Amino acid sequence: MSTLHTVNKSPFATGALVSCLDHCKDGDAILMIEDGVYGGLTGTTVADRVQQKAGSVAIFVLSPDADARGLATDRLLAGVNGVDYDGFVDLVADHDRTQAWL
Amino acid sequence: MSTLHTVNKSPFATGALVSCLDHCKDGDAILMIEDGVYGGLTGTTVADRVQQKAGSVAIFVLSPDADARGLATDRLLAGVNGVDYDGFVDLVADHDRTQAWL
Amino acid sequence: MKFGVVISEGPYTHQAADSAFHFVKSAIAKGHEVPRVFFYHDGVNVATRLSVPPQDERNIQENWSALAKEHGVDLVVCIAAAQRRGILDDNEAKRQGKDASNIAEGFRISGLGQLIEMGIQTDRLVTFGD
Amino acid sequence: MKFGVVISEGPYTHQAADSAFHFVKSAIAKGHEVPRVFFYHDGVNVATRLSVPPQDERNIQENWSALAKEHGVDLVVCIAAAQRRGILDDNEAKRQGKDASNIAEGFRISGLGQLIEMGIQTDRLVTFGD
Amino acid sequence: MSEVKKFLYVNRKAPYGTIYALEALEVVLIGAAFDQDVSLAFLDDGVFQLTKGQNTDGIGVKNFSPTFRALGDYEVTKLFVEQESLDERGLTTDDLQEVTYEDEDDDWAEKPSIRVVSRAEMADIMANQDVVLSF
Amino acid sequence: MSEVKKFLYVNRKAPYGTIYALEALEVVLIGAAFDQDVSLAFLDDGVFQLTKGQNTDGIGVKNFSPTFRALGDYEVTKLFVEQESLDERGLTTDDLQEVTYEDEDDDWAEKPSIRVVSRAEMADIMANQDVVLSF
Repeated sequence: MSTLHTVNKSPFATGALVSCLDHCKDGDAILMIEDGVYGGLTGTTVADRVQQKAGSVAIFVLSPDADARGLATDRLLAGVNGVDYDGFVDLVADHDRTQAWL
Repeated sequence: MSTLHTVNKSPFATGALVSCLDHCKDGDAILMIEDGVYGGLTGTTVADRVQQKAGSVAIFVLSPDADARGLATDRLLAGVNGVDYDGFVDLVADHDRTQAWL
Repeated sequence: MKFGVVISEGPYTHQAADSAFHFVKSAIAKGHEVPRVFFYHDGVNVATRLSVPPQDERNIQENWSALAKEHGVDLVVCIAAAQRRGILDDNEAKRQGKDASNIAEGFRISGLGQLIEMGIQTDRLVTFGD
Repeated sequence: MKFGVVISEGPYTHQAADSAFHFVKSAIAKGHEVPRVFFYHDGVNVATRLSVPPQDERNIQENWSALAKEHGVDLVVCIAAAQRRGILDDNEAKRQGKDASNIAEGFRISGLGQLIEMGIQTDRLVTFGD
Repeated sequence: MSEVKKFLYVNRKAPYGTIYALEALEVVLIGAAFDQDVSLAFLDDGVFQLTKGQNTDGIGVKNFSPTFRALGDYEVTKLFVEQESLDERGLTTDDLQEVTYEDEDDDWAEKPSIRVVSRAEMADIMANQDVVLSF
Repeated sequence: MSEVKKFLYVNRKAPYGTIYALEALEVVLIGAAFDQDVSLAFLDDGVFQLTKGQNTDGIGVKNFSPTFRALGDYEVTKLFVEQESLDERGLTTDDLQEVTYEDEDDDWAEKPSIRVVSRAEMADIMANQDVVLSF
């Protein structure tokens, strides 16, 4: 039993990502979409918090959203991987529930 | 020459209040409206930052918004005062410009 | 003093249109002029006459239309923002080949130039948004 | 697998309706079923047929209407949320004494029970909002 | 209906500044008719929805906070409030209104619907649902 | 028009997730016709609007980032970007696209429109305006 969490807000704009990180459980997955993809960047004020979770929680960014915002793959934190919309669909199917952090 | 800054977001939800505090200048005023009124509360994670500014910047909450949210006057930080919509109008008139932190 | 007001969010969803309404009422009551209110972004949705709020809630559109009528406030809806969001007057509906319009009395559709003009011609500009 | 989808924000203003569209297209292409999409909060504004986006932008309403037609997706607009925001079908317009309706083809207005029912009857529920 | 699913309504936003809190409550009220296992979570700014003494006369918006007290009549009796969210906002349970229900399994004794839980407990509650609706 | 006012467009939001950045740019373009003294401020998530390499093909949304490069033609030549906002987001000026204008007072020399300023300088810029439009 595990959860897919979606985060669609920039971690510099709202507290959604931090709240998600504070509530997800080992074995869950987090998918950053829309402005949420900024949470996958290296060298930011939240990078350490994200990196810390990347061991116990699978963390993804939606690549079409990262591309739209000009985020190159080599700027993503280690352990943060890109998926496309098909991958998004698989993540939803592979977890027991989806929780949106709006 | 001084500015009235309006903040309408909860400081726990977005970074608007902190950004406003970081950019306002001595002699400016900050008016917290709508969900922004939570920024005037005592005992919160942002209370110290607000209190620090309260000496050099005049800080207000819009009372009708504070009342709507059940914030009693005795829960407001020292130096944070309530105004009604008429007071809001006066603040706009009394400062050279208004900047909304959306 | 002359105040210009910008409303950037839609009715009911955000408090912006309510806050602006109370502000404008107070400003006028205190002797200031509010020659124009400019509706931008989702603010254009305030202008629909098709809204039917519950009986025990305020009617935001009707409040604005009444205020505009009583005090001669020019309620301008940005045309580009309105087109995206489906707010049309009769002329626009005809021009775009749409079979209905939905703008309410007292609102008029015009260009963004009216926002800049308001910024130039008023003493203060106050924005209500998200 | 059966997916239910909720859209909570209006078109163009937030990316929610776009993200949901790409998600639903992919889900169907991968062999999943998406029996229903529920439009709530400002999401109801996706359903207006009066929207006229610029020529070089996507037409969000038309995209949804076409997807619904092609794949039999039930596009349900919450009646309470729609009334507040001025989204009406012909029946509602008549019932409320309004002189126009604005709902687009493929969308239907119904109650919040359809959202709960979707949660009960699908295997996964995905929300796109603000 | 044979299948009973666990529904969680997640409330993370303050009331009045936006409509999400009110429209979430409208879903809860309608959803109550479906005989599912319903819980409400209040965390982050969602805890502000339950403060007592709300008076909206000055902003011309309907005060919907009394509706929370009616939830017991709809058999919605599990309102989980996160302690850490209260702490961060300078709130205590004394700042929240009382919401109660009558427990039919205990001779209709009046019991509190609001249950303050830790962040870790909230995470457990979230992980134990079939359907999560976020507002 | 005799009076020239100082207009500041404040951009604090990221592009694409919401429409504010795009519709702000539409105001700037129209506003350019009014011969006012125009500046743009990019701070907080607004700095993300100027990143280079934006490719929106995958999300089906129009890429408006090239429009910033056209601003010089509209005599909009002052784009102030806050250093601290870049730092917090792990960005450097190398991550931003080049935006230039031709300076008619300097033999049409091509000059950068983007000027990176400190937070304190940004506060000074904000305090030196007649009209502030926030997006």
